[in-house]
Amino acid sequence: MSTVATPRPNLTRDLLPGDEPLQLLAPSGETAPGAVLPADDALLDLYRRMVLGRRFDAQATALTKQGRLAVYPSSHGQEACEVGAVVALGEQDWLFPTYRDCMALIARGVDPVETLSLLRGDWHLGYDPYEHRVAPQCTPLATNTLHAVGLARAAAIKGEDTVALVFLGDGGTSEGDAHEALNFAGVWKAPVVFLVQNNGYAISVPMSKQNAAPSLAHKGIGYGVASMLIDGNDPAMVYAAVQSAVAAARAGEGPTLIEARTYRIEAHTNADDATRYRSQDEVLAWLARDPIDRLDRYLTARGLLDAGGRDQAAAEAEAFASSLRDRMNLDPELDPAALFEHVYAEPTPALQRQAARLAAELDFAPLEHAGEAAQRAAAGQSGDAGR
Amino acid sequence: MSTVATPRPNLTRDLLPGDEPLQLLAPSGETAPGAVLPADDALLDLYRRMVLGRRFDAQATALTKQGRLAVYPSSHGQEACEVGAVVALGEQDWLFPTYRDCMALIARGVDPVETLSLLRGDWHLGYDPYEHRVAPQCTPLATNTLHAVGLARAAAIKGEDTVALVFLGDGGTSEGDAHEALNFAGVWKAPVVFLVQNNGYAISVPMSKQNAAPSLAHKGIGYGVASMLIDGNDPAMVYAAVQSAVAAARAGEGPTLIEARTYRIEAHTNADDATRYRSQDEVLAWLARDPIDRLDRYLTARGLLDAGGRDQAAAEAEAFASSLRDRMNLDPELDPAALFEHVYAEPTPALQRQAARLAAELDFAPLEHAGEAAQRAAAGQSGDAGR
Amino acid sequence: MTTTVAASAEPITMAKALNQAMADALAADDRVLVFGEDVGTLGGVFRVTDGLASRFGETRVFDTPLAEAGIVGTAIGMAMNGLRPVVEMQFDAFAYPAFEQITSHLAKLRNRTRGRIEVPVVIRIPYGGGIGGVEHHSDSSESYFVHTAGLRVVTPGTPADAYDLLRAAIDCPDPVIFFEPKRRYWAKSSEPLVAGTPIDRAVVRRPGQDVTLMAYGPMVATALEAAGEADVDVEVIDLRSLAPFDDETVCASVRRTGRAVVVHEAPGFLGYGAEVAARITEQCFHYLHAPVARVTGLDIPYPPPMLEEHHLPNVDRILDAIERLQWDDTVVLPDA
Amino acid sequence: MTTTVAASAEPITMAKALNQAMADALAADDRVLVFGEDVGTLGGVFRVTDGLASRFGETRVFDTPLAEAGIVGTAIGMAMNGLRPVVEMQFDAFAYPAFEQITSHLAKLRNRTRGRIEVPVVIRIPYGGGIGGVEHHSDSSESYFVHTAGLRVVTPGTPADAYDLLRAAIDCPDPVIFFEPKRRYWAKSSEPLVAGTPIDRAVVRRPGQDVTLMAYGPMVATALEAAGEADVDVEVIDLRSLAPFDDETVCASVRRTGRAVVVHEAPGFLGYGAEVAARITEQCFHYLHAPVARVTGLDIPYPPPMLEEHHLPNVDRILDAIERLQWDDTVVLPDA
Ligand SMILES: Cc1ncc(C[n+]2csc(CCOP(=O)(O)OP(=O)(O)O)c2C)c(N)n1
Ligand SMILES: Cc1ncc(C[n+]2csc(CCOP(=O)(O)OP(=O)(O)O)c2C)c(N)n1
Ligand SMILES: [Mg+2]
Ligand SMILES: [Mg+2]
Repeated sequence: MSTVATPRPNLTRDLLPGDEPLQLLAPSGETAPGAVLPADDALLDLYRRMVLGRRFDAQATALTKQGRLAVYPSSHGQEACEVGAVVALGEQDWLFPTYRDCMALIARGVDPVETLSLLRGDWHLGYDPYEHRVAPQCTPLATNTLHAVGLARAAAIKGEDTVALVFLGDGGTSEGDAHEALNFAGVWKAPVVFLVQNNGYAISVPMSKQNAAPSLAHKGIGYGVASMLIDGNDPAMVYAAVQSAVAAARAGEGPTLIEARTYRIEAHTNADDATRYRSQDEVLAWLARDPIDRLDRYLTARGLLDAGGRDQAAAEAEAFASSLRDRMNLDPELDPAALFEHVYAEPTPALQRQAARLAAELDFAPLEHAGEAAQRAAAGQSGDAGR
Repeated sequence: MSTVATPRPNLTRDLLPGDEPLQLLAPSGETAPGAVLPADDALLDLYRRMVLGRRFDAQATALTKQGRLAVYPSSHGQEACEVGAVVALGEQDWLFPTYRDCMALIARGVDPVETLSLLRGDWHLGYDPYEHRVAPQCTPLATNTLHAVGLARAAAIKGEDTVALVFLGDGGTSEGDAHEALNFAGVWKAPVVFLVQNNGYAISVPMSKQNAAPSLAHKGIGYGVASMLIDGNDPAMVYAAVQSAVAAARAGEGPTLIEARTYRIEAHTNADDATRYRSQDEVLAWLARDPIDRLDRYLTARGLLDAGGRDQAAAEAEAFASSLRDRMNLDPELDPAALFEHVYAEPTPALQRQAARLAAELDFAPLEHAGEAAQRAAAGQSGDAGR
Repeated sequence: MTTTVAASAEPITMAKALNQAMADALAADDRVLVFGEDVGTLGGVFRVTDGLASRFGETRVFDTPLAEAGIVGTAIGMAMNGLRPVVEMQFDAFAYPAFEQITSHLAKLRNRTRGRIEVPVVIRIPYGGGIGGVEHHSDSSESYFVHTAGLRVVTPGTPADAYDLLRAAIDCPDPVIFFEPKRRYWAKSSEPLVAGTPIDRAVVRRPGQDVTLMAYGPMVATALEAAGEADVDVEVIDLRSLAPFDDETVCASVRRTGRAVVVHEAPGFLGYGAEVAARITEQCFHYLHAPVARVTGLDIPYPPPMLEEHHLPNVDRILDAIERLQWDDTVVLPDA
Repeated sequence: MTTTVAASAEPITMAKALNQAMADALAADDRVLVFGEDVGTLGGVFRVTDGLASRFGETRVFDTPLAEAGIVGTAIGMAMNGLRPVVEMQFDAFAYPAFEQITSHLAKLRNRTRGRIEVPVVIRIPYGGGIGGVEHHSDSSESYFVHTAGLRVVTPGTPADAYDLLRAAIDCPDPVIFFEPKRRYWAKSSEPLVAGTPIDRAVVRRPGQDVTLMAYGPMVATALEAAGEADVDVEVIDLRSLAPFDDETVCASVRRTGRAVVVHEAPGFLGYGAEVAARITEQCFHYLHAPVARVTGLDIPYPPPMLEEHHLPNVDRILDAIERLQWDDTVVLPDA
C-alpha cells in the first residue's frame, strides 16, 4: 500500500485514484513515512467511538438472537469507515446511510433505540432525520446517492455550506442510480462525498463478479469526479480522506468519490450463512487487519492510550450496550392508527374509512364473527359498502 | 488532434483513451504522419456508401415535408460513424442502432422502405431483425446497450464468433442502463463494441450540461473496458477503430468503448428548431469538417477518385433516392388485425373478442349507429358484455 | 393557497396555461424550481416551459443530464432540503426509468418518516396518444402510479383546469404525478385562469339526468362531444384527481342516473376504469340498471401512428356504450 | 410441453418444488439459463436455486453484477440470440429498477417486430408480505405488470403448482412475470410434481355452491382456510394466471353461485381485484346478488413488521366479506 502526506488529489491535474490504497497507518500501527496524521485528540475520540460502535454492533447481533430485532446487518470490521467518515462531518452536514450503517448513526449521535426501529420492526424509521441531519437508512441500493446529490445541490442553491456524505457498498456501485448520481454531481459540482465501502462482497457476490475495473474509485473520472482509493481499515486515513473531501466540497471544488477497502467480518445479516461463499482463512486474514487494533497500537505507541484508557472506553461501551439492551427489552408502543396518518399530509376520505374499519375490528376482535354487525355499523357500512 | 498507427489500445496496459481524438485523416484529407490507413478499395466502398447514405438522409427529410414520414431524425454530418462503423462488421455480427441511425441500416443493407416503417408509422418495425442481424432501432435511450451485451454474451456461451456493435448518443451515456451495460460487458468480457456518437447535443442540451469528464470515453476504465476517443468525422478512423475493436472482441479480448466526436448538422428532428440553442457559426464550422469531403480529398489526392467516380457515386445515390421516393409515395398496406396478432404468441380469448369487435366496427362503420345492434351481435354481446 | 386570477381576454392553449401556472408559481414562491430534459434553453419539446429559464434564471429553471431516475432522485433530495421541484419527464414511457425512485421513495418518504420528511415534488408527464407519435411516445401510464399509495395522480381536461390543477399540485405538500394530455396541448379556451379548485375533487362539466359519463385528461373533450350527440341526457364528470378518487361527487351522480360509463385511452385490463367500475359498483350496486361500462384502449401495446385510431376511444364507441346500458330494462341473460 | 412426473413420496416445500422445476428445465433444454443476484454460489437468499450452479455449471447458472435493469436487459439480448433466461429479482421492490426494460422492451418486442423477435424470458419475483420483512421487502407489485399488454403474469398458490406453473412459464414463448409467494416458500405438500396444466387457466381448488372465492399466490391457502370455516358452501378458485384472466372458469362459477369475493394482499386501489370485480360484473351482472367483494390490503405503503397483520387479509376478513354478500336479499339502500 502506498502512503501520503496530503490525501486530497489535485482536482485540476488528476481525477484518478492511485494504484494502491492510500494509508496513514499500517496494520502494525506504525505510521507511513512522511504521513501527516490527524490531531491526537481527534484520533483518541475516534478510538472511543469505534470501541463503542463495535460494542453496539455486537449488542444488536445479540438482540436478533433474543428475538428483539428481526434482522441485523453487522458492520463489524468496518468501524474505521462507519465512524471515521462520520466524525469528519460538521454539524451542518448531512449523512445518507444504508441499512449497513447503524454504527455510523450511533457515531453521529442518533439514539440507538431510534436507530433500531427499522430492524426491530415497529416503524420504518425511528429518528427525526432533521435532528442530526441523517437521512433514513436506505435499502433500495444506491438510490440515496441521488438524494444526497439533490440535497447538496439545494444547499448550494440556498447558499448554505452543507456537504452531503453518502455511503454505498461495492455492490451498490453497479446500480444505474450510482452512475446517474456521480454524473449529476460532476455536472453540478455538487458538495457531495461518495464513500464506497468495498467490503468484498455484495451478500455472496465477490468483487470479481461485480466489476472488472482496476478499482471502484476508477469510476470517478468518467464523471469528472475526483477519486481516491484508501485503506478502509485505517481509521486515520478514512477520517483524513473524508475530511479533505468535505473541505473541498465546502470550498466549492465539487464532489469526491472515495473507495475504502474493508471487509465484512460477519455474514451479510444474521440470516445469512457466509460459509457458503467464503473461506474462514479469508476472514482470519482480515481479522489480523482489525481497524480498532490498528489505532490502539498507534495510540499506545504514542503514549496516548494505556490500559486505563482502554478500560474506560470499554466501560463506556458496556454501559451504552447495557442501556440499549434494557430499553430494547421493553415492547415498543404500537399505534395501528399511524398506518393511515402519514400516507398523505391529510388522510384521504378512503383512508379515514379504512382507519375506522380497522379501529372497529380491533375493538371488537374478541367477539370475532359475533361482532361483525357491530363492526359493519362502526365502519358505516350498509347494503352498498364504501371502501 | 493526435494521430495513430494502431488505434487499438493495449488492453493490459491502458484502459484510458488519449487526451485528443485519434485521427487518420485530417479535415484537409491529408494523412497523419505514420498513420496506417485501411485498404484503398475499402475506403472507396466507404465513400460510395457515405454518398448514398447522405442522399438517403436528404430524401427522408424531404419525405417529411411531403407528409410521407411522420418524423425523421437526420444523421447528416455523422456519415463517417453511420457508415464507417457498419462496414467494419462481419455478416455474423449484430448491429444495435438507435432512432438516429437509419443511415447505418442502409449501410448494412436493410431495405430503405422497411427501414422507414417506424417513422412512416405503418408499424413499429419494418424489417426482419434476423435477416441482416440488425436489432430494432431503439428509442428509450441506452436501453439497447444491455440487449447488445446480452446477445454478445449469449453468442460467447453458444461458441459463435458474433460481435455486437451498439450505437448510442452523448445524451444516452447519462442513463443508468449505459453504465450497467458497460459493467456487465466488463465483467463478462463480452464481445461487444459501444460506439458513442458524441454529436454535441442531446436535443438542445450541450455536453457542458451532460457530463464533466475529460471525455465520454473516460467512462470505460470504471468498468475495465478499453476505451478510445476518435475523430468521428474521419471515416478512415471510425472504420479502423471499429474494425480493431471488433477484432479484439472476436479474439476474446472483451469489449471496447469508442467515443466518436461528430456533429449533428440538422436539427434533432424535422420537428425541432435548433436555432433556439445553437449558433449558425457553430454549424458552419462543422460543415467545414465534412466527413465526405474529407474522404473525397484523400481519395482524389491518391488518384482513386475523379469526376467520373464522383458522378457515378452520385448517380447511384440518386437512383436509390428516386426509387425510395416512388415506393414511399404508395400508401402502405395496413392491417388492423395485426394489432392483435403479436401481443402474445397466440392471441388470448380477450384479444380475440376485441379483434372481432374491431372487425365488426370496421365492417359496419358506414352504417354508424344504425349498425350498433348488428355490431353487438357480431361481437357476441348480449345483456352481459365480455371484454 | 391564494386564488390567482390571470386575465386572459383572448383564448389561450393548454400549453400556455401550464406555462402560466409555472411562471406564477415561480414568481410566488422562491422555493419552486423547474427542471428536466430540454426544459431550460429550449423551453421543452412541447414549449410548455418556454421563456421560464430566461425569466427566472438558470438556477431555478434548468436542463439536467439525460437520466430520469437522476431527475426524480435529485428532486427528492432537493425537496428534503426545503425546495419544491417541478420536474418534467419528456414523454410518458420515459418516466419508466424513474419508477423505483417514484415508487420506493417519492411515494413513501412521508409515511416512512411519520411525516417528518415531506417531498412536495411535482412530476409533469405529457401522456397519451392521438398525436401520431412513434412507439414509446403515446403511453397512458396512469395505472402504474395510481396504485401506489402516497402519490397523488391528477390530470387536467381543459386549458383553464390545466392552470388551476398545476397551481394546486405545486402548492400540495404531497408528491403529485401530473399527467398532461399532450394531444390537448393546443386546445384553446378563453376561460379565465383561476386557481382554487381543491386538488382532489372531480368536477361536473355537463349536468345530465340519464347517465353518468366519466372521463379525464384527453378524453374529457371527447366525452363532452359524445354527450352533445347522445339521444339521452348525459352528465359528464371530469375526474381530475385519479388518486385519490372523489367518491362523493361520482356516487352522488350515479345514484341519480343509475347508469355509468368510464372512458380512458389506456388499455382496459386493470386500466383506471377497473377501479372506477369496481368502486361504483360497490357503492351504488342497487342503483345500477346495468354494469358500469368501460370504453378504453385495446389490450395491446400502443399502436403505430397509422393504426392508432382503432385503439383510441372515440365518440362512436362512447355512444355505443351508452346505448348498451339496457335502457329497456328487459334483460337477456347470456348462457352460463 | 411434455408432462414430467417427479416422484415425491415425502412432502416437499414450495421452494424445493421451484428448485426442481428449474433443475428439470435446465436438464431438459440446453437453452435455459438461470441468473441473478446471489442465485449461483449462494443458491439464492431463499435457497430456491440451491445446488443448480454446481450441478449445471457457472455458465448456465450464475451470479450477475448487482443491477436489475442489467439483469433483465441482458436477458432480453440473450433471448434474442436463442436462449431462454430465467432470472430472479431478489425481492418485489427490487424489480422496480428493471421497470423500463420490462415495460418498454420485454413486453413489447414480439409485437413491435410482428413476432419476429421472441423473448421467452421468465422473471421470478418473490413477492408479498407476512414474513416480517423490513420496508421494500413485502410489496405485492402485480398490478404494475398485469396492466402491461404482452406480459404474462402468473403466481402459484401451492407447492405442486409452483412446479407445474414454473415449468409452463419456462416453456412459454411469451415473457412471463412469475410471482412467488415468499411467505409460502416453506409450505409443504406431498402432491406429486407434474407439469401440464395450461399456463393460462384458473383452477377450482375447492368446489362449492354458494359463493365464489377467488385468490392467488399467498392468499390461496388463506382462502381455503376461510372456506373451511364458513357457514356457507364456498367454491375456491386459484386464479394462477393474472394476465390473461381466465374469464371462462371464473364466470362459469359466478353465474352458478351469484356471489363473489376476491382476495389479495396488494392495496385495493387499482389492485388486481378491481379488474376481477369489474370484468365479473360486466359479464355476470344479472346473476349477481351483491357487488363483488374485495378483501385486500389497505391503501397504504406496506407496513413495518409489527403492524403488518393489520394490513393483510386474513380468514376473519374473508368471512366478514362473505357474510356481507346480502344473503337475505333484503336490500337497504344507503342515502344518496
Ligand atoms: C435495488 C436493490 N436490489 C437488490 C437488493 C437486495 N440486496 C440487499 S443488500 C444486497 C447486497 C449489497 O451489497 P453491497 O452494496 O456491497 O453492500 P453491503 O451489504 O456489502 O454493505 C442486495 C443484493 C436491494 N436492497 N436493492
Ligand atoms: C429514456 C428516454 N428519455 C428521454 C427520451 C427523449 N429523447 C429522445 S432523443 C433525446 C436526446 C438524445 O440525445 P443523444 O443521446 O445525444 O442522441 P442524439 O439524438 O443526439 O443522436 C431525448 C431526450 C428518450 N427517447 N428516452
Ligand atoms: Mg459489500
Ligand atoms: Mg447527441
